[in-house]
Amino acid sequence: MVEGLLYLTAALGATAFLLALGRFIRGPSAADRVAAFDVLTIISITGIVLAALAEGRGIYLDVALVYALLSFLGVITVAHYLERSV
Amino acid sequence: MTEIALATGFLLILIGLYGALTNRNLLRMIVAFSVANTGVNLVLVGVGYLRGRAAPILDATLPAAEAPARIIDPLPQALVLTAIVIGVGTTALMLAYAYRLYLTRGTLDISRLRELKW
Amino acid sequence: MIRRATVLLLLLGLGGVFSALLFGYTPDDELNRTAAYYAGQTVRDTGAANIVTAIIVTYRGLDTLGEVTVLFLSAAIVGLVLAHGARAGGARRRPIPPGELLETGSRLLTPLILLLGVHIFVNGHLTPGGGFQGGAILASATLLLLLANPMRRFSHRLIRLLESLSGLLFVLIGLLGLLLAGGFLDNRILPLGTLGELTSAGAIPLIYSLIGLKVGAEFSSMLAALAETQEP
Amino acid sequence: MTALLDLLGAALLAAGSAFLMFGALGLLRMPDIYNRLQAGTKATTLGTLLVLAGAACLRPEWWPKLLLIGLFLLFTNPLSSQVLARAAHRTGAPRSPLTRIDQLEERGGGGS
Amino acid sequence: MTRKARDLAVLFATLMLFWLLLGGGFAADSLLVGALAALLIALLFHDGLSFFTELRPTPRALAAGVFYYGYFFRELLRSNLRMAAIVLSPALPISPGIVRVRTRLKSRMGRLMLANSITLTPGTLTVEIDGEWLYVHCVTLEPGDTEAATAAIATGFERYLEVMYG
Amino acid sequence: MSALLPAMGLLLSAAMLVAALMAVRGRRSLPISILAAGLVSLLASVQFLLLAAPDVAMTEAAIGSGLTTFLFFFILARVRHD
Repeated sequence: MVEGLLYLTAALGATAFLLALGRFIRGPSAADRVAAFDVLTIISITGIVLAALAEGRGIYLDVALVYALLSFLGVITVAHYLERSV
Repeated sequence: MTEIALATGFLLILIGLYGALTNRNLLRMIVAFSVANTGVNLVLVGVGYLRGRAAPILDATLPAAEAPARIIDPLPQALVLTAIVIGVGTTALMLAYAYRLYLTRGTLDISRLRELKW
Repeated sequence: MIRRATVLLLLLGLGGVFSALLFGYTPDDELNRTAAYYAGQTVRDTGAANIVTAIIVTYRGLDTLGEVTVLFLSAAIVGLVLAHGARAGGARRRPIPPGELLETGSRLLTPLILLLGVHIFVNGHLTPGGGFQGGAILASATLLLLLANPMRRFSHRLIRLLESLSGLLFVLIGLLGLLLAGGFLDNRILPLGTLGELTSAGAIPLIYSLIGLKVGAEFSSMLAALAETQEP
Repeated sequence: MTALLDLLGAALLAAGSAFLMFGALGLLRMPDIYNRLQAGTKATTLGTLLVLAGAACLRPEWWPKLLLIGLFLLFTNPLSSQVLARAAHRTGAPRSPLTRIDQLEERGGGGS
Repeated sequence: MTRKARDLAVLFATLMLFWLLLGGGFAADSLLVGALAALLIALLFHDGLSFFTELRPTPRALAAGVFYYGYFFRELLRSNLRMAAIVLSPALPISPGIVRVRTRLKSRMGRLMLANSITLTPGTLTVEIDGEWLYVHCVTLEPGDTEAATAAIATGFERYLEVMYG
Repeated sequence: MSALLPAMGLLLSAAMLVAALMAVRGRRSLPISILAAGLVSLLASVQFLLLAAPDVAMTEAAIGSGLTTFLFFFILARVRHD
């Protein structure tokens, strides 16, 4: 039961990943791509948590923390760039 | 896993080199280089991976006595860590030079820079 | 056209080599001799739980010194190139106000990001991470401050002081290792402690913290130099 | 007891990634950048929080770090989408033809 | 205690809490290193804010904080269910628009929290904040009287945040 | 759980290749190239984690994906009128 639910989680996460990747590829503007980039980063955090559960190592969570930071800073950087490119 | 990583890494190197050699815009070339750089790192880490083994960090679940039988090769990881840091240094240098070139020549198109033609 | 054909031919050749490597690759079941040495001896030699850290700071410490030097050089050259390349005069655009939300948010988050960076390099011998990652996160805090207020200026003297001081201490600890223990950058100048505690692994946390501060200062100075060049 | 907690954790994980999926679907289907950000931010925040809660149920000893990631996301995620929406509005990102009213436009452009 | 010293102490305490959550534990050495780092950072960023900086130290504010989070999570869940319903329906029933909403909050933290909460709750996203006006993007804007409808966006959270931060 | 990680690895690999192609194709605008390169780096970082190298994963996330992308955008803002 638990195992099955974990597989379901992975499958749903993979679907989410592909959908967000679709938005990243289709665009059309850079802002849309950044939004997709943000969502992809957040989905990757879920991936990291799943990997940590599968391997049973809590130390992987440090990397997830860095990811949360990264998604924020990346979006802010690109927004800053976009605002000045009018 | 190793095979996946190796194949992806090799393909990334090829894609990156293709981009670096066929694009004319300097910034695009640098982007392509950074893609190739990622590919090389992926290949190196992939070579160090052993199936069914854990990360080389000891904790409560991985006591020191069991380490040789249970961890993967730590050496490529240390190497790649260094490579990534140096990679960002070289990228920053390339970018600074590209900016300087843009200021003096007013262009980033390498086909318009005679001295660099090959 | 000829150029493109040459490129494709070159890539095709390279692809051949790569596929030969890929299909000829047989995964090992055992660690090779070097890796087995590191896996078996690290705890006895250095007391560090993170073997990658032990390799970087102690076994290959001299390489890391070189790496930090290369990074320092590249930061210095970036600063130099940009300082001389700064556009003289020119109509400066009206600075766009950064927005209240981002400003408040950056004031809220910067201390936390800095503390995260410190945590990452202080615990480099126990958890993933270390000086380079922690330094990059410190620089990210600088970046956040710069983005929230592009007009902000950082004290170059403070950054340079931090950088040279940590570099100097790093070399000094290395020399102490030569005097008191087995060799340059030997970490056994301090007691090894028990595995898994913060104050263990001899001088490794100290050295990695210094590396972290130095790398953070280097990246920060790089970003500050970039931010000070005028936008067109 | 532990079995029940495990089941709860796994259910939370699945629910969280279902929300992630809805968010990504919204990101793909919505007509303009603002609506995409709406779908993206809300669903990914709740989805990730649920995933973290689920992981905390499966592995209770990890809770401090999971809580930290959750708190961090709770602050950064809406902030980043606000900043991005503002930048998009300033650069005049196209709005969907369905848009009924834009009082920010009426106020007149950028500077505050 | 002056206001500045109080802010510094609050920031330091928040950073220590953060350090403990990061996994330092209560070992003496880790606490010492954490305190040193937190003190340095707090001194270096004296204009740094913390979640608790402008929080009023009264029991009523604390109670409001607890209620605020309860309300917030309920709204977050509701907004997600609504968003899921919109996304899953084939017709995509949206009628978006950007409207402005007045806020009474003055403190910086309160305004940040309000904007964040609005972003995370049903069908709304803060785009710009300018003085006392918030500009909010709504996914489904009801036809008719926008002024009355939009006033409800902020008041739900303001009720608590006003008590917490003022 | 054993099939989970390789499956994730395959998915990541495919996404990385797509993003890499986006990064080097000349027809898209430069910010999009840079973002795509950032995505390659980001996904590589998750891939490193799956290859049991958390140290490298963190370095790649913080330095390779983070700082490099920021540097690119900084320079891009200065050479924009090309």
